Amino acid sequence: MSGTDDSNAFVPSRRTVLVLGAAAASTVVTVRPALAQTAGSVLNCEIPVPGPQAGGSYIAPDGSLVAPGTPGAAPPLARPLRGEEVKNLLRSGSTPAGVDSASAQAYANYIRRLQAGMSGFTCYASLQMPR
Amino acid sequence: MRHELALRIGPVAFRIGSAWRSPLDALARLYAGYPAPEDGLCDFTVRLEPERPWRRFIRPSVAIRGDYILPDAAPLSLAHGLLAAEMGMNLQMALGQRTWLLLHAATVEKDGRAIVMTGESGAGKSTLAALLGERGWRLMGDEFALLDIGSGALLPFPRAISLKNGAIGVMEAEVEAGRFGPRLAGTPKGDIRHLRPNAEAIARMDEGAKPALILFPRFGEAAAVRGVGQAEVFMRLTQASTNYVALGRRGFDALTDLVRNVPALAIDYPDTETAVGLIADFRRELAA
Amino acid sequence: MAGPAYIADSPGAVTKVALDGLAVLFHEPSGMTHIVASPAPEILEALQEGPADLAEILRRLSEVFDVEPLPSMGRGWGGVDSATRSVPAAMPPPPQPSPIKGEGAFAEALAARLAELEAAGLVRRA
Amino acid sequence: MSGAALLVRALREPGSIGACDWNALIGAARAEQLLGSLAFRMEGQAVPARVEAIFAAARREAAHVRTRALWEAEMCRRALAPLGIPVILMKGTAFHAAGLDASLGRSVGDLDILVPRDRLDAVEAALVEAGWERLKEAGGYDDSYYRRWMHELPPLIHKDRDRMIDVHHTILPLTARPRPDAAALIEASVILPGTGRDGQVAMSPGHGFGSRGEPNLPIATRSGAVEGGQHPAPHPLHHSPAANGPPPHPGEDCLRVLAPADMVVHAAAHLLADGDLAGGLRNLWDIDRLLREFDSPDFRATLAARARLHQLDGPVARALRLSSRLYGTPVAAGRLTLADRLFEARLLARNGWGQERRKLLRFAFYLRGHWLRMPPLMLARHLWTKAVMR
Repeated sequence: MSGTDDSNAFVPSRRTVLVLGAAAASTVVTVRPALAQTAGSVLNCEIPVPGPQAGGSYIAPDGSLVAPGTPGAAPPLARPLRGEEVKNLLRSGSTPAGVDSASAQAYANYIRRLQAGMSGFTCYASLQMPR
Repeated sequence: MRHELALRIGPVAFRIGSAWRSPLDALARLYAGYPAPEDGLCDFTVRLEPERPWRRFIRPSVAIRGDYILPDAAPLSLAHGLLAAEMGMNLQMALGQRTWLLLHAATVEKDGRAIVMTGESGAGKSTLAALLGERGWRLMGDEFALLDIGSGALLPFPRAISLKNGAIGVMEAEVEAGRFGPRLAGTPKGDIRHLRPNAEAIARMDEGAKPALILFPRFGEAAAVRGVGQAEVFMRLTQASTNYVALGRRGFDALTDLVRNVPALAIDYPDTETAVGLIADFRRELAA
Repeated sequence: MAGPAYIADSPGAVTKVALDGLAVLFHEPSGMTHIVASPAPEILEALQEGPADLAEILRRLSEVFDVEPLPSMGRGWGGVDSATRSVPAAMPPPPQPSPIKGEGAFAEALAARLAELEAAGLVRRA
Repeated sequence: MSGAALLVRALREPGSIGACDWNALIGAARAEQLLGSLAFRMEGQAVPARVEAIFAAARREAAHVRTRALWEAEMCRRALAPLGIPVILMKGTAFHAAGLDASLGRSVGDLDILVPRDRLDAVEAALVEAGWERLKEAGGYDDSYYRRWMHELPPLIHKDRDRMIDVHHTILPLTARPRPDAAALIEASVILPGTGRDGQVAMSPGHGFGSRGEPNLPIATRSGAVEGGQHPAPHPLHHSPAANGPPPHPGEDCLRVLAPADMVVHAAAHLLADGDLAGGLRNLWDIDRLLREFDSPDFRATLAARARLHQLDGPVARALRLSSRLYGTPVAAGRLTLADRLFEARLLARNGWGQERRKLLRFAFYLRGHWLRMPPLMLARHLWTKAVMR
């Protein structure tokens, strides 16, 4: 494709079929600041589960925070998870040392729900490809 | 700060301050032969300091701080202080670099043509660049490529190469012992040993090169080469750049120019020697 | 089909570079880069004539293209040059062909595209 | 000289900086979020090449910062336009949107807006509808604390743009002793022309902001008249709030900023009546720039009256004294008190490596920050709950 003739790139010279696409499809991807690839070189990170703001809360299987002692919920982790442990947990489901698999799923879901500004978010973001 | 050291690597100057002496001693040995910044003027400040005041003495732990800081960063043990200094410099570049478009990529050059190799960690680009740097190519950098926005040239940033686990043995067989830093066992990323680039890479650290090929190497697969479409290259390079968004329009112009003017290939390789052979073939084709 | 009318930025606000059938847009007012696939660039183009609601956008597109709500069997994702396009890894997979056709399908598909463009800030309500 | 003191001297008198510890100056400026402002102040001064490159990059980045800040404001405007309420930009975004001198190189983090308190729920719902998400756990202690006692909603963050918005309904926590008149703030606010439905282009970069940042964005007063704002004519924001017209137009879809005197009152409240003075040098720099730009006999009288109205005459007077002391702001501010000297020392507690110094003093101001926000019993309960949660 010629790189310079941009202005006419989408003006067809003959009638072309234009497909609008399914409602759930996506045709716009926005470039976001990316730290993921460099994270290994810049950051040795940890994620507390849960963050200090919610210390003592239990973590429900869906990752939400619930009152201490809620049946079926996982207790808070005594130590933060290291970046490598989080990566393995999220990518292959392998459980961190000393954690049963049901709790590990709850912790994984908690981490997936982290948002910017919450403790552990930059660590989580650095382990992911940009959304 | 109690101890400090200034270093210039290509166009970027750092000052590193530390509460302890040992990380800076290790850094000075590793970067022997590098120039000092002119008049001591530095672009970035790195600080290695105790997380809490008493942690300078009791179970010393090195927090990585500086001009730019990430929350959630965990401290390293003092035994890994050299790694902390290296990560501190990387962190300043990743978060604070606003002059050049920064790509997370290794770069080697021959006859004025540069090959940019990028990919996720573990793709083997560091090892590949280190080995090419000993086999007749000039190593421009194993971690960050700096794209000059006006000229489209790549600038060298020949930091010490960070070798991990298996790559350490590969390079120990290739390079004299005096260019290695200490072996750092049991870091959060496994075993790490730093390697000082050779004398040519350091002597020519102010000499840029035109990008001639963008490579997306992937280690551990049967040898294969495929072309990569421009849109995919653009997307992958924005994901490899920490400052693309912050550079605004200038970043857009520089990156679209690069993508339209430089061919790109993805290569799979089962071992480093195979990749070195493939890259030698590319070079002949580019020269032809 | 009365509904909200949409406006796109003036051409000077967006720099477009075509790469392999996709377009990379630099949007000056936001400083953001968007990678867009068909039919997003065509919709933005159609809005250059002025504000328009869904029906009017569809009419403008139909003047230039044979508009279909969903890809027919055997056709790739999107309409323009789909045969030669390489889809980047980070783009979503092509939508599955569906038997739904008719007015509603056009409106639904176009509304989804406009919602994406609006969320990205590339079009706004008039 | 501490890094912060060197930074203050460079900002006040750029020409006085000859051979200095440039590394310390830049380190302190980055740590205080003032590198952009410093880079504009030092423009045209003879500085070493590497330093000039750092300043040039900072000036370029400032343009991008401005674009992102104004874009966030515009996306917020689009989300809230259907509500037809006055939406008032505050702090950094407001300085940029109004093209004020204070915006030169000014960093902007969160978007701060002020809206009528009785529309908070509708505002929050509209923002959530447009892609902003709650940061704090809904119904948790922090969330409830915010809703009951704070002057703002719990922070929201946009899911795609990763930017935070602070939605205020007044300028101090409800627990603080001064009670600013939020209705008067809104009543006196000034419309930014070109921010309505069809005027988005006016918010784009390059408009209202010359290469040296002369404010040239015409500002309409509430009555809707657009007044000439070309430099060097007096800035239209100089009009006293009393000159404004009828109450907010129903169906309004444009953005506003606070009236000039209220802007200064808010900046002083933010610096001195709330929080622990961390990053205070930048907030004080805002005050210096605003005072210099707005200064006139009328303005001084209006500022005094508005400070009294909002029960913030003490903080405003102290802000003037500190600004005059540190940045040489030409205002009749009076002598520094003993307490002022503690504030000065707190503001300058940063060395040339960017590290904070004077731990005890900073801790004292941390306690003061909480003290200002809360009655003693409530403070004890708050700190207790926070400590137990840790």
